[in-house]
Amino acid sequence: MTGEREKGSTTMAMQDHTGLSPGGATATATDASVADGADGADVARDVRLAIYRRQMLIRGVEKRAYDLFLRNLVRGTSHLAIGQEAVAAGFATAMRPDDYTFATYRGHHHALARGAPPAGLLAELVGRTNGLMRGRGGSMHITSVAQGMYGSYAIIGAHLPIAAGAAWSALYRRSGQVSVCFFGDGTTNIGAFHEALNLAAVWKLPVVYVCENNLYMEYTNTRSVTAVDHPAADRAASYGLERIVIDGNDPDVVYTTACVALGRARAGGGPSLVEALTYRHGGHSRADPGKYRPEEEVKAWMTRDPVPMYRERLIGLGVASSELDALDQEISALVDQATREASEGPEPGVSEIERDLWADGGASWRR
Amino acid sequence: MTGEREKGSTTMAMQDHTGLSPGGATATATDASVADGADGADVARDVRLAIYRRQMLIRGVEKRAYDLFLRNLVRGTSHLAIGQEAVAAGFATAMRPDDYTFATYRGHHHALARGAPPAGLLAELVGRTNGLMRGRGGSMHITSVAQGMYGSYAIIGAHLPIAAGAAWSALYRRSGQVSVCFFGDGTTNIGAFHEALNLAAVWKLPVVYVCENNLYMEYTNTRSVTAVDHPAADRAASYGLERIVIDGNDPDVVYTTACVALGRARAGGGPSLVEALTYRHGGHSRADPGKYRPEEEVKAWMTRDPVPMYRERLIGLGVASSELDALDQEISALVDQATREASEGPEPGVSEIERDLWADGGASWRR
Amino acid sequence: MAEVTYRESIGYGMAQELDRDPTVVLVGEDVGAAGHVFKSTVGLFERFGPGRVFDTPISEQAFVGAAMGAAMTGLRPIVMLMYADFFGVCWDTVANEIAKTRYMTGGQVEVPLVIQADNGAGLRMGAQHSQSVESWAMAVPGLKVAVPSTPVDVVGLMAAAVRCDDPVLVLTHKYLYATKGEIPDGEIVAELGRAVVRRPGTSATVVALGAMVPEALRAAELLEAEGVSLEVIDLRCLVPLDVSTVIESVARTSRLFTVEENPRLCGWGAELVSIVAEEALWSIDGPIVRITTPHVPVPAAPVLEDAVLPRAARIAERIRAALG
Amino acid sequence: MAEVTYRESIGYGMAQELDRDPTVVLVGEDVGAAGHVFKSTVGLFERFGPGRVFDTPISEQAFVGAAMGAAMTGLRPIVMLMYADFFGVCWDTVANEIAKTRYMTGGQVEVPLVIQADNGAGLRMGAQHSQSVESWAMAVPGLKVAVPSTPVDVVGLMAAAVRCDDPVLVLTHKYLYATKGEIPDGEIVAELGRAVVRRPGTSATVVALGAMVPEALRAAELLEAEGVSLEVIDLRCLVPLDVSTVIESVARTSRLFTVEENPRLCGWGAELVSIVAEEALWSIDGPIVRITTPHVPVPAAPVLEDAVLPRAARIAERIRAALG
Ligand SMILES: Cc1ncc(C[n+]2csc(CCOP(=O)(O)OP(=O)(O)O)c2C)c(N)n1
Ligand SMILES: Cc1ncc(C[n+]2csc(CCOP(=O)(O)OP(=O)(O)O)c2C)c(N)n1
Ligand SMILES: [Mg+2]
Ligand SMILES: [Mg+2]
Repeated sequence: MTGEREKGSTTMAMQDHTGLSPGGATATATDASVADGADGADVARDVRLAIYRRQMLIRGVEKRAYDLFLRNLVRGTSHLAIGQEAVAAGFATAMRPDDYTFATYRGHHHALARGAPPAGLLAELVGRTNGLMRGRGGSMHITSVAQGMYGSYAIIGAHLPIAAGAAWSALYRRSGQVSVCFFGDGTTNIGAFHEALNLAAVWKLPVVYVCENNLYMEYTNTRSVTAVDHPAADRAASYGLERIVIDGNDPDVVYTTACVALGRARAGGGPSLVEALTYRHGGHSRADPGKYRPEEEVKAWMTRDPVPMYRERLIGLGVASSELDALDQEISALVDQATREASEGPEPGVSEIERDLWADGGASWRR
Repeated sequence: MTGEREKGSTTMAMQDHTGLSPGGATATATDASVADGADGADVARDVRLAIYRRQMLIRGVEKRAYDLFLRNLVRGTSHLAIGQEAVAAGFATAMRPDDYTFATYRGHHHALARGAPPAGLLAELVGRTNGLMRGRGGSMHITSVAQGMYGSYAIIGAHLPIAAGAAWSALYRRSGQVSVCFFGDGTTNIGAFHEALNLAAVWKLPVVYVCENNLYMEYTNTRSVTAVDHPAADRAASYGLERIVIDGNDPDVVYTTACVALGRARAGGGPSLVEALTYRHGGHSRADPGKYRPEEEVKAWMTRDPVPMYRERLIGLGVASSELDALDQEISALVDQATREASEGPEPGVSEIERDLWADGGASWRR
Repeated sequence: MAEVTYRESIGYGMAQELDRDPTVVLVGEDVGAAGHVFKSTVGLFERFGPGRVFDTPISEQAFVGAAMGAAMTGLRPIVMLMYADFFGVCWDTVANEIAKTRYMTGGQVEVPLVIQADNGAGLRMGAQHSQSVESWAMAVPGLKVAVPSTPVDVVGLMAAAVRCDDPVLVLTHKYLYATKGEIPDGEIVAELGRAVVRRPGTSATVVALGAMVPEALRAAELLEAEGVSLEVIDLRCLVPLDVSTVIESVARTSRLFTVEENPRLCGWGAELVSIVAEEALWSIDGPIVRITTPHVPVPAAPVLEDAVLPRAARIAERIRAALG
Repeated sequence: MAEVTYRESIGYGMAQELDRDPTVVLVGEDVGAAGHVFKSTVGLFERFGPGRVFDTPISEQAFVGAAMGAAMTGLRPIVMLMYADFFGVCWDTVANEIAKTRYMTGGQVEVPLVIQADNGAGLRMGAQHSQSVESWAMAVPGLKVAVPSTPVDVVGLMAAAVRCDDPVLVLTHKYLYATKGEIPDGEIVAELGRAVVRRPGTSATVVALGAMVPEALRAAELLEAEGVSLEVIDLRCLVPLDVSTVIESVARTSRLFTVEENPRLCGWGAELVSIVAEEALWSIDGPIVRITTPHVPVPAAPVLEDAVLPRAARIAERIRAALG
């Protein structure tokens, strides 16, 4: 195998912008035995702080993104993950720096959790050249290969096979990498879900499929158009997989589940399908007030907001609130700094248009 | 609803070319209670004779089709159902004349079982104007709307949603019709399978999905690329459906299963998914000698050939062999006659090319 | 007479047909109580109820395929696909099944359905939610394609599509959704395959479609001041294609320009230019120029998106240079 | 030097690349022990083993998508899609994902994969197994498209495709599978985007592709007797498109014909004609004529299929009439 083609198969090049030292938590993460009960009881303190930090960072950046909409600086659409931080934080903390993440248009949280630079993310949202994709992709396509964030995909289902392919490549290269693929409850009814799960199972691929079940597709309750109660887990048997439903708002549970699934994948045990129950606090996308949701449901879930819940837990476990306050302030400064960098980025020049369609850097289709 | 649009919703126009009087068997077929045990024990004598006749007709026409290949009169490809007669005969005998059949490129048996004219079928194979589709479609697209044969589809999976749509239409029109959709084991891994089953379940559509599990896709054993042992039945739970695996070479079992599923659909009980185990005697298509199959496997299945097996059963049940002989001869004459008609049909004229692309009868794309 | 937005005209046109013909049903994601992602069906669910308006799972193959099966057996479904980019996930159903079935079955089966999709760019949606895919459909025999540029044409072409016994794609352009237009009282039905001269002129013929029609008209205004008189034709349908209106115009102006939002290669403009180059070459008195999006995906950043799309200034500039 | 059939050349070309580069893998339905439905990979499984040659379930979205993911992360998959019509079931993957990802990600991600498919008509396979879909791909920015007409070009273009860091569709034409050609010893690598003049001539330029190349050459022979000297260009690739070879030829002959198997509307011929009508109009001395399949699905009956496809006699007749 030629070295230059081994994209992402080396951890050297990884630059993590979460502010966490990569590998700190990973030591635990790769030890699958830790998490066998998947009840989150045994998570180490430094892991918990890493998770906390990731959650706070996501919440901070997503709220900032929302402010930028309101100020009409983010055009187009945007799908925030406020309320769904625990899934991203729990998984990313358990992943190896060179593992792959594949996400949907609702993908900011996963990019941030993997360590993608917040300034680059915000700059992408406001369409600047210092955006992660130079302004070319926008909110729905956040990609940051340097941190293993292999993209956000805006057509429902499309990335499930692609994630399987990254896992296939990892297996082929014996790199020990795992591919983790996040998607929504509504996505379980599209054909690509079925095809990808079957292929992953048959080829025993090191891929973890994670359904973030936030109960809704766009404005429709997924249960009303799905034949089973648990859109992902109740289908696991179709692929010879274990049925796994977890509390997606409890980052410790997510983390320990992730450790097991990642460990199994790395050990040659093949794919997993995890259904994580969670909730988005806002509407589907920027324009949506989310009125179709019963008030009680929203209320009930708001009391289970993973961010304050986790803070309480850490304090209960003896972490000083001053330590968390310091972290919060650090993150808040980081978000402000990222916002500044983003808004100071240059608008892309028109020459950008004919760039990077092809490997030669250009976009010519003729000779 | 305007009368002229109620295609296929009336039984008046149905012309059955099986030589059976439509409705004879149907009286039993619509009585779901008959078949509750699905063991075939209670099938009435006239029903059995109808099944026998259908099996013989299919076998006769398919063998003739094979002869026509060998004589190089059928060009292109062709996928025979020799060995799979019981599924078609059992189902068609249980169906109401106005029910819908949707099949794959391996669809001759279903067309014949529903009563499509054998001459029209053979003429289509040899590309004549008296072909069912005027020579336009060929072997893989046999369609005969007059008998409820709503088409044969050559792209894997495509017809499963279409069959759901016919069921949706039947439900909308409150016509009491059921849509029956046949497909292979290999088809269970494509996305359209998953999408159609979920939609059918959610909308409680009167559709019966029948997987003819003949163990192989083209030249690959389906089990080797499928995550579960029973490619259809082991996935029924994903759609909230009952797990049903039957002996697809026992037409009585097929018939009684069909009665239950059709009865459920007509009673508003929604879709069923039936996995019928069967075997094709030949290769996948005309060119394939089927060498990839273990000799023992082929032998074992040949001893379970539904055609002689059923004859034995009928004789065991007291049907005079002379009665069956007479039937056989009648069918054999019918097949000869069909062959003559087919080969005497005119070759299509070039004017056929620009016909029937549009409802106005023509193919013009401009003005 | 009512003034409605282009966005509202979509539901307006559907309501007219749902009202008229009980075999018409409406189906798609969030088309029911939610009133569609673009709010184009607001009120239809309340008016026609769950027996006529069907919400679906995210399963384009399933519901487009189901619409086909329903159309084969007595209904006239209107499918709302949402973003036109989603033709990708059901392209087999559209291109291989819906388009070919009547022909393949020797005319036995008909598929009278309508697929409406939200086509085109301009809303900063990025490469997977901004495509103009009308030429994908035009390249497949068996599909009719309507692309209205005004609210009244949305209503009229929707009616024509629903009443047509062939499958018709109605591609509404989401950049136009906020624009407004008058809709006369009474039943509105247009004819498929009739282009319209939106502005008569003598210097050159400019053929445009969908959201490019207002851009071409603005370009014509810009050039008017310079004494250049553009005839602007709104094609309205790609199949059937109103070749005669274009050729008749070119015979008078002797120059032809197309304004296409689709990426450069193999668009409808290429087809039209080729027809003229075969059938009316001697009418032509100078290079035939297609003004298109460059052959790249649609970028997300506003400045980039604005730069790739043909806009009045670029259109005017290109025509000026060519006539120069 | 070996004489191989076009069918064999597919596996021959793949073997050369599998041999050379361990990151190359082969994937598709029945590509392993079965040697592919068209027997084009016979022997590869035996030679390279199950670690390099992967059989798949019938799940085009899954395995084309997986190939994309693998290409993004260090492999160079060759996907065998089988019939080109099956692009329908994975069109989203091809057109929305594979084609757009490099551009959308600002160049972060590359997708060096090859999709080989069995394209075209002539084998009496009916409408869903006979399509020529090269123009579908040409219309989507981000895909390269090669369409070889000879065994040596199959090998050379396959090699070029595998070595290219962009996604390339290699559309082999199944009507040619039984034809034979010489393959020189040693490594064979062609260049993407180079047309070749297969026969020089002076009366008119005829541009053809894939299975239409031999038909155009036969038509040229037919007309030679009548003193008409056709220059026949084999385009070989649609993207990149070798415009200069065509324009240079037209500058000499002043007449242009295209011979396309695809249905009439929006084919590659329309694109080529439009380019010439803009950039080389003054070279042209008479109507530009596209000879295509009529805009209908491919019918199954031999007499009908033969009648729709451009064959030498029809090509010659049409050119004769046009040159008049
Ligand atoms: C193939 C396709 N169909 C429809 C859409 C439009 N769409 C975008 S997001 C969405 C809802 C997805 O729901 P879910 O999978 O639950 O993810 P969530 O947004 O809740 O995270 C839909 C229908 C799409 N992008 N792609
Ligand atoms: C989308 C698609 N992929 C591949 C094929 C090629 N193909 C035709 S038949 C077949 C095997 C189907 O196997 P199965 O579903 O078991 O049906 P059987 O032929 O055994 O009746 C394949 C792969 C196709 N027609 N469509
Ligand atoms: Mg959701
Ligand atoms: Mg099979």
